This record gives sequence, C-alpha cells and structure tokens, in this order.
Amino acid sequence: MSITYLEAIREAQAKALADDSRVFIYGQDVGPFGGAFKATKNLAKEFPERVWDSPISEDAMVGMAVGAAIDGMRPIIEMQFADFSTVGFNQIVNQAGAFYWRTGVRCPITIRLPSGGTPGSGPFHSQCMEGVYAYYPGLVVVTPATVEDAYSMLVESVALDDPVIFCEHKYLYYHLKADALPSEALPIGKARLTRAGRDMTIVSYGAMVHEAIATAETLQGEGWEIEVVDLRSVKPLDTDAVMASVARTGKLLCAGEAWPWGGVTAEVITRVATEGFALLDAPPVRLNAKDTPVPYHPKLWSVHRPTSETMAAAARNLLRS
Amino acid sequence: MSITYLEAIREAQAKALADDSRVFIYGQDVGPFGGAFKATKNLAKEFPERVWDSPISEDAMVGMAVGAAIDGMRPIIEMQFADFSTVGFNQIVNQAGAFYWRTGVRCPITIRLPSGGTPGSGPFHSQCMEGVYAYYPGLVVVTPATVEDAYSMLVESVALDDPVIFCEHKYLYYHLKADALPSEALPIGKARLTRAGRDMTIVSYGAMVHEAIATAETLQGEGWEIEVVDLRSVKPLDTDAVMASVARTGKLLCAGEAWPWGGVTAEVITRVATEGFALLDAPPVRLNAKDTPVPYHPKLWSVHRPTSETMAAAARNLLRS
Amino acid sequence: MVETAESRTAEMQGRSWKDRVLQAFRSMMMARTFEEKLTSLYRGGKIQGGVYLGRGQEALSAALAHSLRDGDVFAPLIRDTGGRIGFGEDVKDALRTYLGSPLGPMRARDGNVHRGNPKRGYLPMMSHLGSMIPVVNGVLVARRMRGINGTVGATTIGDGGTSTGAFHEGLNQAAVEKLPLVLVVVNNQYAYSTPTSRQFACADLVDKAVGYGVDGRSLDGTNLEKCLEVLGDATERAREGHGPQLVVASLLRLCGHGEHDDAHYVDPQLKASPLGRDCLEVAESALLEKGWSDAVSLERWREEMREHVESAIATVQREPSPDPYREDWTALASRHLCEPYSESEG
Amino acid sequence: MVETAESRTAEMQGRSWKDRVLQAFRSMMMARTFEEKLTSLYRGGKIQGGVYLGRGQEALSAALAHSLRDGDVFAPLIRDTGGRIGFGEDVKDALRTYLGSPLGPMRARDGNVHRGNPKRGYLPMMSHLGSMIPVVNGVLVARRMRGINGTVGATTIGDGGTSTGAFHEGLNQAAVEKLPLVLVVVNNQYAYSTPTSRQFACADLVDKAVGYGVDGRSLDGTNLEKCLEVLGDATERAREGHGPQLVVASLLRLCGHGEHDDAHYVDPQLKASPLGRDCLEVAESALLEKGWSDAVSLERWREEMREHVESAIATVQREPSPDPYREDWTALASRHLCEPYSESEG
Ligand SMILES: Cc1ncc(C[n+]2csc(CCOP(=O)(O)OP(=O)(O)O)c2C)c(N)n1
Ligand SMILES: Cc1ncc(C[n+]2csc(CCOP(=O)(O)OP(=O)(O)O)c2C)c(N)n1
Ligand SMILES: [Mg+2]
Ligand SMILES: [Mg+2]
Repeated sequence: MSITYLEAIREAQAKALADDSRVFIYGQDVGPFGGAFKATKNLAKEFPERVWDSPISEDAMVGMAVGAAIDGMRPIIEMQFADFSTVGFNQIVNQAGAFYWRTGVRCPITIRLPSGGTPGSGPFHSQCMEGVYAYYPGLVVVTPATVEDAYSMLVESVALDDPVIFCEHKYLYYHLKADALPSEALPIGKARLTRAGRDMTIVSYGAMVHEAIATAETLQGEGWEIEVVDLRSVKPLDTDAVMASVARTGKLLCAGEAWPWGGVTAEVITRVATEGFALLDAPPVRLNAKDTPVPYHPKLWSVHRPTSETMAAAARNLLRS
Repeated sequence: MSITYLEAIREAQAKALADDSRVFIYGQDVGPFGGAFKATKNLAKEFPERVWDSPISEDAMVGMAVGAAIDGMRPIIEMQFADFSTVGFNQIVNQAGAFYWRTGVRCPITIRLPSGGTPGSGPFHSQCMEGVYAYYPGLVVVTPATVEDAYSMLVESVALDDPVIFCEHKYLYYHLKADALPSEALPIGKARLTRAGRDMTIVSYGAMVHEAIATAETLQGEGWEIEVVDLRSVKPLDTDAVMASVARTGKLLCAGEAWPWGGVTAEVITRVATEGFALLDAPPVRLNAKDTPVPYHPKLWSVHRPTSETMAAAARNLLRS
Repeated sequence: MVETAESRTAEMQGRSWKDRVLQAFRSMMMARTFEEKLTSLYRGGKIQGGVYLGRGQEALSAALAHSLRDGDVFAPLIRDTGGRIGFGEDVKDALRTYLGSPLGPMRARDGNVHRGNPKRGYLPMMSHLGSMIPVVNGVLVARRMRGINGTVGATTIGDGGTSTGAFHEGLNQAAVEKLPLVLVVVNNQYAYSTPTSRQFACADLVDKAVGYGVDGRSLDGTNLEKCLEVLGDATERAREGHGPQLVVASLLRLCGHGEHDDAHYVDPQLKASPLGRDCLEVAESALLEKGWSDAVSLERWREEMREHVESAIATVQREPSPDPYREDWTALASRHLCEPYSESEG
Repeated sequence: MVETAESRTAEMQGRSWKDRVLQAFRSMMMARTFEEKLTSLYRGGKIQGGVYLGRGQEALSAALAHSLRDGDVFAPLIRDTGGRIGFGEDVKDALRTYLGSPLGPMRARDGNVHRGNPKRGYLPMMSHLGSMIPVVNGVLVARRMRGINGTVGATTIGDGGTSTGAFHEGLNQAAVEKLPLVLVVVNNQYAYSTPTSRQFACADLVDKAVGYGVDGRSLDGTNLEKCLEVLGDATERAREGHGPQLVVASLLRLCGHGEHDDAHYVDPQLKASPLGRDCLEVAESALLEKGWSDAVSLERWREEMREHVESAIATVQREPSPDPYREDWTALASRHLCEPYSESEG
C-alpha cells in the first residue's frame, strides 16, 4: 500500500468522524463532490449529515464553526484555498482566537488551509498564511511536512480543545507518498530532527523541509553534514529542539516559503539570537520568498520561492563563513 | 499655539484635500460628525462632496478606494478602529497590495488605522496590526510616534503612489502635543535617532517610543546613556539606522506593543542578527505584549503591554550582561 | 407580514397575556433603572471605557428575551440591556463587567457590553458587527446534529449592522440551513452619527426578507405589546421549523451612541415623530389605561429596582480589582501548548 | 421587471438591431472558438494552471459587453470570455495570459482568467468572489467626482458569488451611492459542484433587488436577443441615473467548473430543461430563421475565427517565456521604498 499526503488528510478526517460523533466537516464542495482537492472524498457518503457543502461564505463558515464548537461539537472547516481565509479572517483571529481567553469556554475547531505554491497557481491560490495566524493569541498553527504528520497532526488537531490552523501544503498533496499511516506520532508542539548532522542546521517547515533535505543531500556530496529540523508546528514553536540543534552545529539557516518580512523565519532567528546567541558560530541566515505576489508563470514561481539550489547556495556561504 | 497628535492628523488631511483635488475621505461617520475620534472634524464642511460617510462595510470601503485610486484619485479611508480592518483584510492585502505588481497600474490609497491600546478599550479596540500588514508585499506600513510625524507622514502617505497603512496610535491622540506643525520632515523609510547614547540601543515605534524615552531618562539617572531609535515606518524598515545605532552601542533592546510571536520586533532583531551579528556585544532582547487578547481592565492592560518600568528592567538586565 | 394573534401567543406560553406584558415591562423598567445608574457611574468617572445604552429600545429588547424559553440562545448587542435582563442576567454581573470585577463573567478581561455566559446560551458579543449571527447559527446546527429540536436562537443587529458582509452571510447561511434563527433588525435611524440614507437604499429593511427566502415582519419598536406579539409569533414560527425569521423594528435611539456622545446630529423631526416616543412611557400609560398597574405600584417597582441596583453597585464596588500578577495569561485551553515568551516579562 | 423595447434599445445605440445582434453573435462565436482551442491546449499540457470556460454563457456575456460604450468599465469574471472579446480584448492577449507570455497584459505574473487592462476600463479580476464589485463602484465614484457623467460600470457574479459578504457590501454601496452599476448575476445552477439549494433559499435571486432598493430584472440567459434587450435597457437606465441595475440571468454551465472537472454532478434534468440549451445553437437558429445569416456565412465566420485563433496561438507560442533573472521583483510603485531583502537571493 502507498498513501499520499492528500489521502492521509482524508484518512485522518475519516478517523476523526468515525471516532467522535461531535466531529463534522463543513466547507465549499466538501459534500458529495469530495472537495476541490478530493480531501473529503466519499466522506459525505460514509457520514451522512456530518459532511456537507457550505455557501461561498468564509466568514459565516468560521462563525458557524465557533458556535457549534462552543456548544460541544468539533467542526473541521475546509477553506478551498488558504488565500480565501482572508475573507473569514475576522472570525478566525478575533472570534475563535479570543473566545477561550475571554469566556473560559473552549472553542475546538480545525480550519484546514490548503497552502503554498504550486506551478501556475498565481497570486491568489498560492499563499502561506501561517505567520499571520501565528501572530494572534489563542490559535495553534501547524504545518505538516510529511504524510505521517499530515495524518497524525490532523487527528490531534481535531482532538485539541483550541482552534487549530492546519496549514496543509498543496505542493505535497500528490508529490509525497508513504507506505502506511503511522500508528505513533510526535505530538503537536514538538519539532522533528529529520536528519542529523554536524556542520549546520537548516530549520524549515512545510514543503521547504523537502528542499532542505535535498540541500543536505547535495552538500553531503561536498563533504558536509547538515542537520535538518522540521518545525511541524509554528505556534507553538519548539525552541528547545531548534536550540539543541544549533548547539550541535553552531550554524543556522532558516528557510520558509513565505514572504520575507517577518513570519516564521524571523521568529526562529529571533529566538535563537535572543536565547541562544552564544551557540552561534556565525550570523544566522534566513531564506524566504521574494517580496512580491506569488507569480503565475512556473519559471517565475520557481525563482520566487526558495529551492534546494538557492538553499544550497546560502548554505555554502554560511558554511564558509 | 499647541497642537495634538490627533489635530495633526486632521490638519494633514485638510492640507491633502486643499492641495490636491484628487484626495477624498471615506469612512464611517467621517462626514458631518467628523469621525469617531474627530480626526475629520469640519472637513466635510470645508470640502463638501469630498468627505463623506460610508456604510458599515469595511470590505467595500477599501474596494471602492482601490477602484477610485486606479482611476486617478487618492482616497483616504478611515477605519473606525484598526481592529475593524480585519473585515476589510482581503481587499487590503490581496486587492490593494497586489494591484501594482499584477497590472503596473498605481494604487495610491491611504488607510488610516486608529491602533493600539488605551485603558478600558479591551480585546477589540486595542489591536496593533502593523506586523500583519507589513508581511504582505505591496503595502507601505507606517507608525508615527510624534505629532510632527503624524502630520508629515500622513501628508507624504497620501502623496505616495502605493497603498499605505497608516497606523496612528490612539494612546497618543490627546497625550501628545507639539508647539507647531513641522515645515520639514524626514521621509517615510527613514528612522529617527530620537535620543543619542552610548551604552545600549532601544529600537521602538508608535506609542512605545515614549516608553523608550522614559526608560532612557530613568536609566540616565543610573548613569547609562541609552540611544532611542524610532522606526517611524516598519515597512520599509530602516535597517541602516538600526545597524548604525547598534554599531555605536553594541546592545539592542527592541520593544513593541504588539503580540510576541513575530511582528516588528522579530523582524528588527533578525535583521541585526543576520546582517549585523558582529556588532552585538550581547544577545539582543525583545519586549512585546503578552500573548493573550488585550484585556479590558486598566490594571490588566498596564501589565499586558510593555511599559517604561518593564522596559527599564529589561534594559538593566541587558546592560549588566 | 405574518398574522399574529395575541391570544395564540399567550396561550402557547401557558401564561396570561397580562402576566407576560407585566413581566417584560419589569425587565424594561429594570433596564432603564440600571442604565440611569450606569450613566451616573460613567459621569462620576467610575467606568473605564465606554458606556452604551439601550434607552428607547427596552420594549423591543425585553420582548425578544421574554419570547424565548429555557434552552434557547440569545446573542444580544450593545443596546440590549432590556433583553439581557429579560434573559435572566444578574445586574451584578452586568456591573462587574462594566466595573471590571474579576468575579464577573468576563473576569475583567472583557468589558461593558461584551459580556455573556455561553454555558447558559447567553452569548458574549464581540465588537465586529454582524459577527454573532453565524455563531448563533452554529449553536443551532450543533443542537440539530445532537437531535435537540425546538431550540430557537435570537440575536439583534442595528440598521448600520445590516451593511456588513457578516450580516448577509449569516442570514443567508441560516436560510440555507433553515435554522430557527430570529434575527431582529433594530432600525433606530442612526448608526453612530450616520443616518439610514447613507446606510441603505431600500424603502424598508424588511424588504430584504424575500431576497433571503425568510419570513419578514415589520414592527413598531416603541410599543411593548406589539413587540411581544410579533416577536412571540416569530419565535414560535422559528421553533415550529419555518426557518429564519427577520423582524425589522423601527424606533429611535433616545441617547447618544455612547455616553460620550451628545447626539446633536439627531433630526428634531424624528424626535418629534412617533418613532421618538419613549417606549417606557408608552408602556406605563398602557398599563395604567388597562388597569394592569397603577401609579403607586409603578413607583414602588421603580423604587425597589433602584434599591436593587444600588445594592448591587455597593456589592460590586467592594469587590477586588483584578491582580495582574496573579492573572492567568494563557490564551489556549491546551495549557501544554502555551509558550512562556519569557522575553515579554521584562 | 422593467419594460424593455427592442426598437428603443437599438435606436439608442444608433445602429440597427440586426447589426447589434450580429455583432454580439460574432463575439459569442469567437469566444466559443477560442475556448475550444484553449481546451485542446490544456489537454495537450500547454497550459500551466487551470482553464475555466464560459461555455453556455457566451450570449449573456457578449450581450453585456455589447451594451457598453467607449469609456464604460467592465469587470468580467471567470466565464466572461464572450464579454471580454465583445469589450475588445485581443485574443492574443488572452492567450498570452494563459500561456504566460511576458508580452501579455499580466506579463506572466498573473494568469488565465486574471487579466485585464485597467487603463482601458477593463478590470482584471482577483480570485476572491465579489471583490470586484466595490472596485467598479470606486471607478464610478472617481468619474463622478471628476464630473464625468454617463459612464456605466458592468460586472458579473455567479449564483455562488451572491453568498459572499463582498457581494452584499458592494451592491449596497452602489445603491447608497446611486452608482451606474450594472450587476449581472449569472445563475448557472452550480457553484463548482454546489447546487443552488445549498447556496440560497430565496425563490429567485432577483428577489434580492428590492432589499437593496435597486431595479431588478430576470432573464433567460440562453437567448441572445433577450440578453441584448434586457442588458441594453439596464445599462441605459443606469446611464440615465436610475442607480444600480441587478440583472439575474438563468442558464446552465455547459462545461466543468474548470477543464479538470467532468461535471458528473450536474443534474440530467437540468441539462434536458430549457436552461440546458446551448445559447450559440439557439442564436444560430434564430439568425438562420430570420434570414440574418445563412449556413454558408456561419461556416465561413467560424472558419475565419479558427484561423484567427490559430494564428494567434502560433504567434504567442513563439513569444519568449519570462526570464526570472531579469524580472523586476518590486511590488511598490515607489521604487525608493522597496527593500532589497538580499537574504532571499540565496
Ligand atoms: C465591522 C464593524 N465596523 C465598525 C464598528 C464600529 N461601530 C460600533 S457601533 C457602530 C454603529 C452601529 O450602528 P447600528 O448597527 O445602527 O447600531 P446602533 O448603534 O444604532 O444600535 C459602529 C460603526 C463595528 N463595531 N464593527
Ligand atoms: C471568496 C471565495 N471563496 C472561494 C472561492 C473558490 N471558488 C472559485 S470559483 C467557485 C465557484 C463559483 O461559483 P459561482 O459564483 O456560481 O460561479 P460559476 O463558477 O458558477 O460561474 C469557488 C467556490 C473563491 N474564488 N472566492
Ligand atoms: Mg442604528
Ligand atoms: Mg454558478
């Protein structure tokens, strides 16, 4: 058997629905059609009345989920693309994010954001919003980079008592396959040491983890041993794991697919600079997308976001410094 | 004569309207009433048909501004509170922010966001959104901290050919007074060395600049000379000015009123750590608000955000390190 | 317009009409009494932040709450003091939220009109207008999924609030899901200073109902008995499965937007018109006229209520203020996922 | 419903009705011809990203564009190929956007349906449904402020798009401002796979008009002449200062949501109903019946159009692809405010 990242997301939802009658799925075309990406394929058939189509009303979708959650349910909301969550932004950050702190009443909702770039997706179907949501108090923001994590972190997200922004990466939907679904998993909040090394740490998340692995492989051919840390969740962010790796290597490259001002890479570097300054043998380096909308043309796109080539170049510079 | 920060905002708009017939103001209650904070007082009378009330439709307010701007006008949009811009978020970040890059057509709009905390304002009338907007390509984000800057930067914002997010701080509206409006000004993009020093740099912006100044004064009494850098604009962010100051002092404390994950303080520290690592004699330190919604009660609020007391404590730690 | 029948409504509730009117009237009176004290507290500088009153809207708001039953859901807005009290809110809890007592339902974290008790079906509003509508929908969906039928969800929105995308998405969602939502549009002629001519262009806001495929009713919001009739009927129709009910009430805000606002912009002609009637006075006259109360009783009630509010104030003012150093600064229920952010401690 | 008059509409435009019909028809035919080629290119893997067609909607879309005049504003949506061509778009520019030529109007930065030319009043859509409505409003406000009268702004939205807050805020804003906006709601029975029963609960989307205080018209979107009549009338009423015009057209999407979608979910009964008629075939039959064209001419036009599209493809396919290393990566017009972000260069 072989299972894709996308199938793992479907399976996680199937499991959540099967295990807990409080779970339901609501979003555009998630019902009989099975979702724009087929992440809810057959679920409406298997769980009638618990998986259904919403109108094109992102704000009301999230608002409704909040109401259901505070009344005891565990909704999963699918945004058709992460980019469209901007029209449900207020309900996400101000209603869902603030509810528990204001009232003491739990608001367990999972909002799935098909995120990140793929060739030809252009300015409005490619965005990374993890850094924006992580800014807000009261939200958990996760960014699975593997098939296994897509599965186990989604199951765990639905079980958490808080709103979770589940940033699933569209580029990984079909590109990534695993042999089987995991039976054990790291919990949300823990980063993974994807690859051990000695000479440098690359911290990354989402689709960039695979560029980081490719970079490490390239550089291995050049005699370097690169450690790769997959953050898995960006809020909370596993500072300890990052610090431990930097303590081993002394060098930090942090790479993300998001735009360059702020976001996850700045947060990681700031934590290391403020709390682990002495661990650094060289200035930390960050690598992000360019500061323009995400371009449509694949040739432009492939230069807009970091790749294993630009990452390797940045890593070589850092290794030499 | 004495003029408040709020009056300076009004005067800047009066000047923009008087100097350029393409300028208009649109927002809730900005017409005859003169705005919830009176920032447009009498302007509807002075400029009939160029200052008028919108429905409670933040999304359409910004969308309309974009349409008018690409057709040659220079709209100013007043949000009643920065917090309400979340419902116009999509038009701001995806329509206005992306328009020029996608089309080559300029989109000169100024969106005024009455930002930041004041006692008793609570979770939905106190927010700082500069870091969220700065993440997005195509937006200029400014955070005036003085009466003079409120005036000159607003005049300049309206004259710029891009969308500007003008984060005016409500706490400064009445608290801050100047003798006169400025005739000269630093341009947007340049930070100001508010106070020269030797022992440490405090980088800040908005209302926190005044906490930084108070901190510097307190610490002067303890024999320290603290340099205060007022960023003025957070995107672009004047890295050179920050770096020059850190080069002089070797120590960096960066303080902001926003929530602690990411945002301006992380961006500043990351720039210094990546580009000015060798300038640092000690690990940089950041100071932000707590990671919860902004509390209503003044006693809670005064502990939620940084103050000159917590800043002085952080500074002393850093000075001793 | 849907037919209403005084007798039917009263019968359904199993109480005499007179009793219902008197009960709602007492909520109105309590709301007015409470708000007058709030104004004094505000003028005396005892309240940090704003005070937003429902003066002139008590009949409508109280009638809505008194049309609800145990287990129903109520999401009031800023001018719903009458409804909050009618829904069973303790005046002390209202005061606690204004005065920032940590013993209040919002524990000094949120203030003034942003209060509620979700466990009791009393939803605490957030500021962004329109955003409570889908939340009410969500509670109703949850109930339906659990097989709980016969619950109604009620919420209000101003004339200004109808211009928000949230209003539209929320009402449309309720219509598509055929939820038992009672949405009361309170056309008090102004949104802060903005007149309705700058807010919408339809002849009457009730004209929106047909475009959502929901029942619509218009209502004179200054008349308590009319409010009870129409809202009683609307809630029962919702309860019986006829989907969302849009009720548009007309009246005038008899105060500033907040107590900081002198409302100088209100058109004197509107004040002089039937819309400008004070619903409390109208209700009192009606009670006297019908012989359902008398001047002495009214005065006694008012006095009792004043005393009740004053004693509540005395209690709440003696309560501790929140201790920021013992405050639990964790925004997540999953405490193990909260990060220390020690850097922000200074 | 507002009275329409064939003769009046034609007269206003100063052209014979027959000429207008033929002109719009040719836009329809060109749209269909172009889209058929697009499908081949898509199947041949020549297009990165999606292809979204307007098959079955050409009559409506072309009629809208042909109801506009020089200086008017047009903000098409994904299924408006007919309108884009009718508004004067060069097929080469459309292809350039699909194929990502840097010589196209979007310079390979944006793609497929996200194209336009704002300087010509042809607004490039962004994806978020409903978000173009207030932008059109803004252009109309700008014109009015500069004293330019008689400009109309036209845009379309799907049945699904009516559920967005943006639709509501945008239409309401236009109504309050009494702008010359022609908003065409294209009810093609589905939003992607979602049927209208999950999208709205009103009997007819035109029922929304009264709630906004705007004129409303219904329309059989499969009939070109009806489309020209009704849209001609709506644009003229807007132009004459009667405020926004809401036109609701019914038809069926005769293709998948995008070319990746087989549309298996479309109800066969709908396909068999009058809604499922192919507007191009209907128009051809009408032309033949009236003797306004004949089979030979139609075939010749089709052939000419095919050749035109093929030669455009040949041209555009020879154009360079964008060079990412010479691309100008600056999102601000104020170049002096762009930061280098040298760290992202790798
Ligand atoms: C989305 C949003 N924008 C702006 C505001 C600021 N605001 C608070 S109350 C108000 C006026 C509301 O008017 P209306 O809905 O008519 O209610 P009323 O105050 O008259 O009861 C405004 C603009 C808000 N709360 N939410
Ligand atoms: C705000 C928003 N949410 C979701 C989407 C994704 N999306 C693109 S087209 C579409 C369906 C649109 O249906 P409809 O409005 O009926 O237009 P049609 O495709 O039928 O022409 C959806 C959901 C979007 N573009 N914008
Ligand atoms: Mg009102
Ligand atoms: Mg459709």
